[in-house]
Amino acid sequence: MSRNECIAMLLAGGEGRRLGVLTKDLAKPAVHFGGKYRIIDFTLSNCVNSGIETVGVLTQYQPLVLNQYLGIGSPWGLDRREGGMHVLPPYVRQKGGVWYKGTANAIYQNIGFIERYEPEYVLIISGDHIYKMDYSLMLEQHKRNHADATIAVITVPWADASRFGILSVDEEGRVVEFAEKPKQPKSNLASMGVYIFSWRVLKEALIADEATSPSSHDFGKDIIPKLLADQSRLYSYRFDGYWKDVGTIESLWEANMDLLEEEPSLDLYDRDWRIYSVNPNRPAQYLSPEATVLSSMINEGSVVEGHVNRSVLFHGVKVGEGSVIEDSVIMPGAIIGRGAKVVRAIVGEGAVVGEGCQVGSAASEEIAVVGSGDVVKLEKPLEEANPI
Amino acid sequence: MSRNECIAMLLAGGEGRRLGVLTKDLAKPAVHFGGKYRIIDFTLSNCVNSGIETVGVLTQYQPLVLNQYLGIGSPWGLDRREGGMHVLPPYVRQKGGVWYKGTANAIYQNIGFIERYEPEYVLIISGDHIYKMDYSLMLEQHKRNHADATIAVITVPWADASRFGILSVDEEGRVVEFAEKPKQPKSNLASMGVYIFSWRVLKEALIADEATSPSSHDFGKDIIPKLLADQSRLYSYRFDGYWKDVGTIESLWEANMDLLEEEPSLDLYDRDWRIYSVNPNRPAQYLSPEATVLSSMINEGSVVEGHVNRSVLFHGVKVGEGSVIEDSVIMPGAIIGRGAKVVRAIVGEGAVVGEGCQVGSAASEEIAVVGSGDVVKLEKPLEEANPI
Amino acid sequence: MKLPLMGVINLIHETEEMGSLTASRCLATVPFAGRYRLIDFVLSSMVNSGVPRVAVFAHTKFRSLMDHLGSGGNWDLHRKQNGLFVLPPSMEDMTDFGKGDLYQFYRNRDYFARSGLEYVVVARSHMACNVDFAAILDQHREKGSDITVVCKKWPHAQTGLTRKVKLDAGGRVVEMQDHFGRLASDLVSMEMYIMRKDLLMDLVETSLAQGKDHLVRHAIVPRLSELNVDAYMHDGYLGVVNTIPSYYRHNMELLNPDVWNELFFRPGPIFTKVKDEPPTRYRSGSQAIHSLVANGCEIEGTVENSILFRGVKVRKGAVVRNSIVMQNGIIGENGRLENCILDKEVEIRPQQQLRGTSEMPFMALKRNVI
Amino acid sequence: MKLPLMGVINLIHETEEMGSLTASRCLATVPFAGRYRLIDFVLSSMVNSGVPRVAVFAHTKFRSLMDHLGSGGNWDLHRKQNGLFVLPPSMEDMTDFGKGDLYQFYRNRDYFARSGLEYVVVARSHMACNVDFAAILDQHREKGSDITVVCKKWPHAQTGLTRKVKLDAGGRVVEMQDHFGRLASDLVSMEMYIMRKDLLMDLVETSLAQGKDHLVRHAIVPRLSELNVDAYMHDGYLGVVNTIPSYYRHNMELLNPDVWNELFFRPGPIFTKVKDEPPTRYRSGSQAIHSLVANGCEIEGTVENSILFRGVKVRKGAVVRNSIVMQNGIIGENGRLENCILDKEVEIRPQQQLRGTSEMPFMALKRNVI
Repeated sequence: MSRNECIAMLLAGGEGRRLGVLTKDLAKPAVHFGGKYRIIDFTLSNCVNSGIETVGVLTQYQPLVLNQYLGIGSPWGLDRREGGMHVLPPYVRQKGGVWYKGTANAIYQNIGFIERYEPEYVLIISGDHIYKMDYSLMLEQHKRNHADATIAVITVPWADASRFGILSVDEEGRVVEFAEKPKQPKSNLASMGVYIFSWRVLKEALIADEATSPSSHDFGKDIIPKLLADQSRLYSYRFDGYWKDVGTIESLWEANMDLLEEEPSLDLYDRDWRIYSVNPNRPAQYLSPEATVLSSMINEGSVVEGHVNRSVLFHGVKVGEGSVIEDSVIMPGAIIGRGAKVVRAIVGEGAVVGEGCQVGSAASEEIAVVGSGDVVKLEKPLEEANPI
Repeated sequence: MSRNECIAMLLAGGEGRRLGVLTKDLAKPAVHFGGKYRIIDFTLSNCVNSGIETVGVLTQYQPLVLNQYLGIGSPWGLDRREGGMHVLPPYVRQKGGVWYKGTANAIYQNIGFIERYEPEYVLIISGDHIYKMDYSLMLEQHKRNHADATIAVITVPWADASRFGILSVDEEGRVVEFAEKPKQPKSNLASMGVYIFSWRVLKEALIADEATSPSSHDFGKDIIPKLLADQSRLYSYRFDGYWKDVGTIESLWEANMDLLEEEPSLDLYDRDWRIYSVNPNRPAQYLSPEATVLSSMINEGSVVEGHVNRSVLFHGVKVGEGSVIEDSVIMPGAIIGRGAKVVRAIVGEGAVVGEGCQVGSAASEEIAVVGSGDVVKLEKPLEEANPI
Repeated sequence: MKLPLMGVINLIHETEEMGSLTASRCLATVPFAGRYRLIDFVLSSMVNSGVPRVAVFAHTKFRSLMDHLGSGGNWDLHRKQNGLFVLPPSMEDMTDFGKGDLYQFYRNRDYFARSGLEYVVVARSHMACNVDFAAILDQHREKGSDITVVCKKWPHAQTGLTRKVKLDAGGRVVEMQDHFGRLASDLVSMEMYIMRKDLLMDLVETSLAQGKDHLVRHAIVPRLSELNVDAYMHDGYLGVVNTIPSYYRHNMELLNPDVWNELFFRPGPIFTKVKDEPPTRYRSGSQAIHSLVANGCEIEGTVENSILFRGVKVRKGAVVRNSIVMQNGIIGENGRLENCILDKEVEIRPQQQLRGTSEMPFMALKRNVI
Repeated sequence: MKLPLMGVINLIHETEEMGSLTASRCLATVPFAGRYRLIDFVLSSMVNSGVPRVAVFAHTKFRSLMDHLGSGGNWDLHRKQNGLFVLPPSMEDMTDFGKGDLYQFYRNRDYFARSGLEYVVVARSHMACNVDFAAILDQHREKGSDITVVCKKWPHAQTGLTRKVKLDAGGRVVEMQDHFGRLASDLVSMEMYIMRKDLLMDLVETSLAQGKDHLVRHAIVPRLSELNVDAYMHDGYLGVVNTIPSYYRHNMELLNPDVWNELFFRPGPIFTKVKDEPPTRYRSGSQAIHSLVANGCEIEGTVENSILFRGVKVRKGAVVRNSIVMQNGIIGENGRLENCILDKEVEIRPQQQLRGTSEMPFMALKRNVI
């Protein structure tokens, strides 16, 4: 195996419970986003665009769709002869099988994989977040600081701070305090869950943590506090771009809507930092003579015969005549029947909203959700309900 | 997903305990064989050559090397847009994770995968066996018989029969009795662990078996006896080619030696039934002016400066000056030092037999084994022990 | 299912009047329908039908072809056995370029001999259609034909150049004439010919020995009375794309959703080289109707009855009507296009107005700024 | 590590006297060393050094080249960005074939412009060597050279055709002559030229404008006094393979294990197109010494001082000595070869005896039965 200065370990085992029906048969990193992508495309593309071409993807929950999606990494250019992308599910050893017990334990169980590449640094990221980030700049700073670990941080509104891991740093950016979801946050610098470790330090910490009981074997709850207690050189790396944890229906919807702003802070059209994805093989989208489309994003293979406003349509979506879609996200292959109305909603992959049905409403606080493959229909078909 | 008449499910979770140090970090299907191959190459190549291009590979034990080896199936031409090869490790569902409990349970847990392809027939095979077989002929017979299940059988010596699943069949080949490892075998027709099921029948049987307690959830122990008891149409399919379960050191060694016969019954040189494999990128093998090579197979990138007789050398093996290798199998990258002697032995991947050392002997019953990466050396270096 | 049929997509003797669209590319790689190249249709049809081995007889200007096809992975033709083979003329002999297609078959006789497949279909790249070769081969075998020609009823006056065909009552081809011929018939050849491999090689060698070098004109047409040449009637959509009016017309026909569905999905999907483009973005103020729009576009203006390829930008106030805009075209603010075809990477300056007719659209050359 | 360097493997103006070995293939794809093609060496060197983008300027007889290179996956050059590009001459203009390499650079100026890489190395396919371009680029930048020429000390009379080079005390190139020149020097050019991309494009345009069309002869040699052209000394093995004696000699040199190790492993491994061949089988009675043997061979006879390519069969009693046998050759029972080069798929009949000399080996044409 060749020597790699820095390799990435991508945690993709998340179940994404709060995404409900959207993650029933799907790991969270495989959830659709942005008209074409799955969430994990962003971190994988970040790796490639940052020049990191060895990526271990740790899977555990419902990995079937995710595995098939990832393949050997060709869509991201990660099908390399050496390095490249490797999917790392939990497995059975001579002493028996052990599921991943926490984020740190997942990495611990794959120390053997990491050591094959003899890296100096290991980047730990999660497949749950939407952002574009050049990890090579973070690595440069890590090296300049002679840091043991560098944690990417972002400024969050004070009101939200208690939902995050919060760091206090000195004027040089060195971490002086870390609190996981503090009730009284002392700072509004939140950890993005993006870490660069010097491998020597991380390996020691993982081995020590594994021997510790009780431990939740988690980076935020165990590894970082322990390193801090040991006076290790922990630094923060400030990131000021777009970053979003799309862990809830609300935030998934919001992140999609963010793309529709006049000047979205997450630019998908930047040719120098492409987000790679598995490309569905579909014809160009068709807009009928009656269609209207405003402030929206639409992907290949869709057919629009109705009215679409401030919405994101994935590939292969059908929007029937006279239907109205507003402030909504319509996932791949979903069908919106004639005269249907979808407002402030997420319609899952392959779902059907029957003729004349209404999903969601502008007045509602909540985002309506139609689960993947679900069918919404009127008690009576439209023809009978509203005879022409 | 497209419709497939027959898809294959390949059981590759075997630990191969009896292969000892050779399967320490390796699933049995990933064990090296025949100078170039890994055991699983044979079943994968059989599938492709039989026209079966959708293969689920069920992994569980130490799958890291196996996963990396399999990739997305390109070496076997199984990287297809639809179907192709899919690695299926156990995973965590909403109700928690379950390891595969037996061969039948492994298939049961992947009913969802199978149903995506809507197959009429499912071929169940194991990645532990060395043989070349055209499954399409077996499928034809299965269809002609309107069978519920067809079991490939091979005639074994009566003395060995009690080590196998033994079938008694009537004159039409229909199975009338099945006994797993019977003490008093009634026949010498042994099951090869190659089954074709009509999927409808198998699915029912799997669901019924899953609900049965106690059950070892195994094809040979549970599914086949149950179907037989239910008067299902079980037929045998006679195979008379080479077939070997390389489950022990002895049989692995033997199977390699079988390749060196004047007319080996397993022909690796048949261009119409190629055995595909991941090709190591190494230069042509080099034989020095002092080398002698007789009745042996040698792979790319090896350097032979000693004497090789009735042996199989994998890629990148170095055979030092004056050394002797007889009746042995030398796995990839192993180094045999100057003046060393290796007789009736298997030398594992990357192992080193130091200068002047001896491994194995012609007189010994047992096959000597040097574990992968192990180093055998003299107490004192050869120069000191035998000053020139 | 794998068919015992190998495909040849023959780019030699392409009849075309495509003007600047084929100035730097061969007919096979003319962009079509928003994200495809012409060759995608016959190639995808072959793949979907189970044709396991496809040769492309490249002729001239095939760099774009090599770039587009790569190793065939996008069509699932990167295979251990069989797969895709691009066979250019041999460069050592310049006179090869002037020679007919039969020479190319002859030069590649090893290629044909090596394959164990029993039948060959020789096709062309400029038929926009979605064809099931399995059904054609079935008819060929059932009827015991020597050669089967895929034909299409074509009752209207058409814009593309096609060979006309006349059948007898039993569906046998009794006459076939080039597009400039005077044969009165409402049936045209889709230039797909199925026959046994040994018959093809026999025709190749016999005809060359007689000093003839053109497969259809010299080897098939003169043998219509001697061989059983039968027609297979294609039901689905057909676009014959080898003139500028036919290019324009058949693009525009895709704005009929029935045609769109038929051409792109039935019997199978059409594959092409994938590109990593984001979805298309419609901004506030955009007005896009009755159009086909590929990925990666940004629409701020008005688009009507038009085909936009990948990455096209229509700026504020711009109007694109009855036009075809290829990859990465930019229509500047308040620009106005009517009946135009813009080749790749054309930039239209703000306020600029361009207008052609549907018979003779305004043609803009690749990478021009107008 | 990715270098800011793009590679060009230039197959235009190949100087070669390879006889039948290049009758149906270009020099770049002449089989070498048991399982490689000549181009593998420079291509693998580029890949191992971190050159992310490689163009091959194909010229004539490049079908074997396309087949060998495919989409570049075997060299890890199937990439989303950059990767491998085979650029043939444009077929629309036959006169292109007669034009110099500077025209090809000019025609492909877009290709160069599109890449953000700062430096270009222009190399050839016939140097059997294993080179670290990162070290060469380092020297180029440290010395502030305009052009760096990779050179090799070459004290003996040699069999290949090389350009000779003379340096001043500081390592600057002061003279360079074609192989037929009379310059007395023990230094030869390995035909690898590194320079900034903008300097290359400048040389291309300036020279073409002056009516010159040959990169080394017309653009570099006349500017030796005006530009800083420095030599980089290559320490490792070099085989210059462009004549039959040099082909024979450099194959045979690989029977020296030091050369074998140096060429194939240092600094990186040499990649080639993979084939699914089983290991080689030595039967009882075989006698094989001092030879290089590729996979898939079956040896029943005697092999000495020879190079066997993949799938060669040496039958009982046959003797192969001081010979090179390419892919799938068959030496019948009791056949005898001495100082022979058999092209691919040659069959030697039983009892047949063939013999050449090391200066002029017996050459057997592809697919012959002798």
